[in-house]
Amino acid sequence: MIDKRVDSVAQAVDGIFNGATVMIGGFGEAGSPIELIHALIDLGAKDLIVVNNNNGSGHVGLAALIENEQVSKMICSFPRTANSTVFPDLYHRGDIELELVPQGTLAERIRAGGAGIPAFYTATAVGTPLAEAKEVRNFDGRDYVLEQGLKADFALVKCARADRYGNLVYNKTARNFGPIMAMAANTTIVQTGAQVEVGEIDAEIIVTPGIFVDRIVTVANPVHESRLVNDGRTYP
Amino acid sequence: MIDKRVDSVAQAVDGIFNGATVMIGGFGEAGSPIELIHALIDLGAKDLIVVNNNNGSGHVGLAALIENEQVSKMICSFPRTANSTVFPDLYHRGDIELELVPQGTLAERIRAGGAGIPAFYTATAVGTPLAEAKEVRNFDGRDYVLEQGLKADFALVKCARADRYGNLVYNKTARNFGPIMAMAANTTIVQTGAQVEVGEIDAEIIVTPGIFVDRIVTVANPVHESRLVNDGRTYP
Amino acid sequence: MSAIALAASIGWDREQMASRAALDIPDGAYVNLGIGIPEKVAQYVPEGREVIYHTENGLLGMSATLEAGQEDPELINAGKKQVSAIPGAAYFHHADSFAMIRGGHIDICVLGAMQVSQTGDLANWSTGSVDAIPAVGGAMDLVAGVKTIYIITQHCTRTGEPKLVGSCSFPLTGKAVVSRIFTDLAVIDVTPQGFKLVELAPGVELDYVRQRTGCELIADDWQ
Amino acid sequence: MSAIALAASIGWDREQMASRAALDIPDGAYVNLGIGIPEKVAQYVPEGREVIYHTENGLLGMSATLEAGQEDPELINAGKKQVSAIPGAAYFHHADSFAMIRGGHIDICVLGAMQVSQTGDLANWSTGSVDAIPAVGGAMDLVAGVKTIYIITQHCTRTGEPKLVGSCSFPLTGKAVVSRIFTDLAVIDVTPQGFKLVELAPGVELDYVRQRTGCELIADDWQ
Repeated sequence: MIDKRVDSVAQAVDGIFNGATVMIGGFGEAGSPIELIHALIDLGAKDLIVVNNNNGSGHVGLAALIENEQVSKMICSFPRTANSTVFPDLYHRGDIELELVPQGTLAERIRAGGAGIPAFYTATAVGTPLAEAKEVRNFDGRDYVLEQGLKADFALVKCARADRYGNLVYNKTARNFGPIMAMAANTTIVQTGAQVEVGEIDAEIIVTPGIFVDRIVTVANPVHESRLVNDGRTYP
Repeated sequence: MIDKRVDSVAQAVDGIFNGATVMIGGFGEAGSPIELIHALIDLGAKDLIVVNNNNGSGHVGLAALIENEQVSKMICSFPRTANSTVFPDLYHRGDIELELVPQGTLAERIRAGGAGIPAFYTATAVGTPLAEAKEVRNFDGRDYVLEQGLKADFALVKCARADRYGNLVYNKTARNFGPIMAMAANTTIVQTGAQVEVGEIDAEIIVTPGIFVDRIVTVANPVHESRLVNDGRTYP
Repeated sequence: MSAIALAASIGWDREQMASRAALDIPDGAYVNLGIGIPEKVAQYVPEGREVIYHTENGLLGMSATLEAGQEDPELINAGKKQVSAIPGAAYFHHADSFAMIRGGHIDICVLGAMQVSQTGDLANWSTGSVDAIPAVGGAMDLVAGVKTIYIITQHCTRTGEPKLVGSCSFPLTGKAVVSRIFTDLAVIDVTPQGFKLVELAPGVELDYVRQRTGCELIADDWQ
Repeated sequence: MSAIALAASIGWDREQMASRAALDIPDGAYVNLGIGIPEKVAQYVPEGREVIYHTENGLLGMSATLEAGQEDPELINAGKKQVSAIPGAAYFHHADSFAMIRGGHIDICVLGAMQVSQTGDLANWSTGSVDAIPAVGGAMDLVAGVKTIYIITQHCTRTGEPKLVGSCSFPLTGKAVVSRIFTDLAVIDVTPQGFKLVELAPGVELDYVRQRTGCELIADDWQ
């Protein structure tokens, strides 16, 4: 029987190893799997390469993971957010590496990684510093830069509802990077707001089919990062 | 006001010009926009380059379009179907060109065309006759072949429900090439089984957002190709 | 009173700049609005037009109108502000969202600028300072993928430096991407010949604009 | 009575070949089944296992069981036969479907073959005849993208030619892609050393298989 459910966030993140590449869903706080990130802080895995559009805010979630010095490198498009001080401090000290990727290129690289495309060409960043040292090639009179697919050892993703097969649906703009990160990771770990029976989610509306999901844990009332930040909360 | 609805299939296909590249949705009969194809036969545009996974069957739909000598070239993965005699006859006479593309490469080329990716690498077909004369490149120890994005002047797509913005949902495996062809064409023409009010299709379940759609015509009771073929029907 | 001090009190204010840009967005357009003044454009859609707003974090049919009690921290725009969705909106994932951008499906994008060159180069993501943490977001994807790029910006920086220049000194966001610029002083097109004046803000003189532009400004109809 | 005529009456029949292959598909596997005998594998899932079938035309959770009155010409498999969907199934478009294949997400694919070489090359789409209309479908994508490729095939062609060969004379579908072959006579692995016997069908002698194999067959455990 296929049953990808686990009982706790600790079980969900079990096995994330030192040096792993971890994709973390979310655009700002929307879709941020904050309970899974906190479980990863508890686990203590170090030297992580983290892929996320941003770099967290305040002293909870992704910012707390960075602050706890578990991240050696961030791959992201916008490492500047309101209330973000953790990353800048480490970055200026030279204690964390940054690979800056345009947001659409980041999304497409993740999608390519998940779809078995090792590399593709895009017009984004041509003629800018972010295309320096990259191969540029002309197709039909326009220049494009070669970008490589991006895969991960683990993905941490937040969704709204899931069944035991791992079929997922999301909530509004919390969908963002979740579906493509689920495709691009060897082990995709999902926190869901609710579990439903197999068959309860209409086959026509499933956003992430279960084939892309490995572990599911229910977090019925996830915290909101912005509220934690406003309350001055920290983790651990 | 945005209103992409037109009153007839004739209006829907209006402007398809001689020599146009036309993507036609469907995998076999599932998703085949047969009423739009028949309207294209009535329109009479010639020298079309048609992109479809197959090549139709019997003497209706895509097979009838080919039989009517409106197609100069087919781009497809499987030009052999039960009850398919029209294409083989023309092909053996040298009256139609064939570009044979592996099915997944065809899908990805269409998706790339719609997503602004001029070219990508894939492992499909490496070491086979279909990769001959194509660039092969090694990434991380494995060979991949360079494939180019595919765009079209027009796409003919069949869906289940649509609103005036052009938001679409499909029926089961009739979805197949519809969403990606809608992305890859300059003008996307859709026949829908039913029209609904804007807002009636939940924003979470829309498969093709209206941005990819230009014209919508309602065909409330579309014919099924297999039934027409069984009945020995022809078009025109 | 210096010319620079005057600048704050003449020409269009931020709302007027947004409203002027909105005039150039046709009925039925699919539009992406950058953070800052561009966001305000949505408030000034002329009567009788229907415009669909795209936000690159996965929503087509964004509305800035937010009814009390309807807020959801998971329904936000690219600036991470809470927004709402119109009837007929659609959600999608990030790769699909940028396929809309990169594939040329978005008609118009309105962005802010640090510098625009007379060849349409845009710099709006980095000063190139070694101290600053570089952050690019979706700006490079937008300028590379959207058919028409509009810029809304103050004509000069706070210290009086021209933002419309012969060539950008800041790192580029994209080369030859800008079509039209809406400043507090004027509407200016990027043409093969360089910057070309389209319209002056009420009460603003051509020479006043020229003095504040870092290179030639073609204004044949005004001479 | 010639050996070739005998071939029809000894070894496994089509159902038994499918059922033998099904034994090697583990619980929880995501599996794509080719057209023909491979389709039958779905009927022989051993007790206690749950296997999810993918059909490349856009469905995960396919079932061959078709209840009267539930048929829909728009719910078909890759062979364009009407099928049904299990509870927990999901529909998706063609690019997403082949992302599952190309991205290595499908665990096992079971295909038919015209020829398999001792290095695991597969030919199953074209005889290379100049008269034939070439048709490839998803076969090349499947062999390039799926982690484990199983083949179910008669050991020899109808005219008695071996299908397991030193090197394929027909145009390839993929190079070094086949893991295991289920024939009417035996189960055979492709190993770095070449074909290796795993199991003989009941009543079939090793020499009988060797005579019908176009190259060396390693069978150390049988000697």
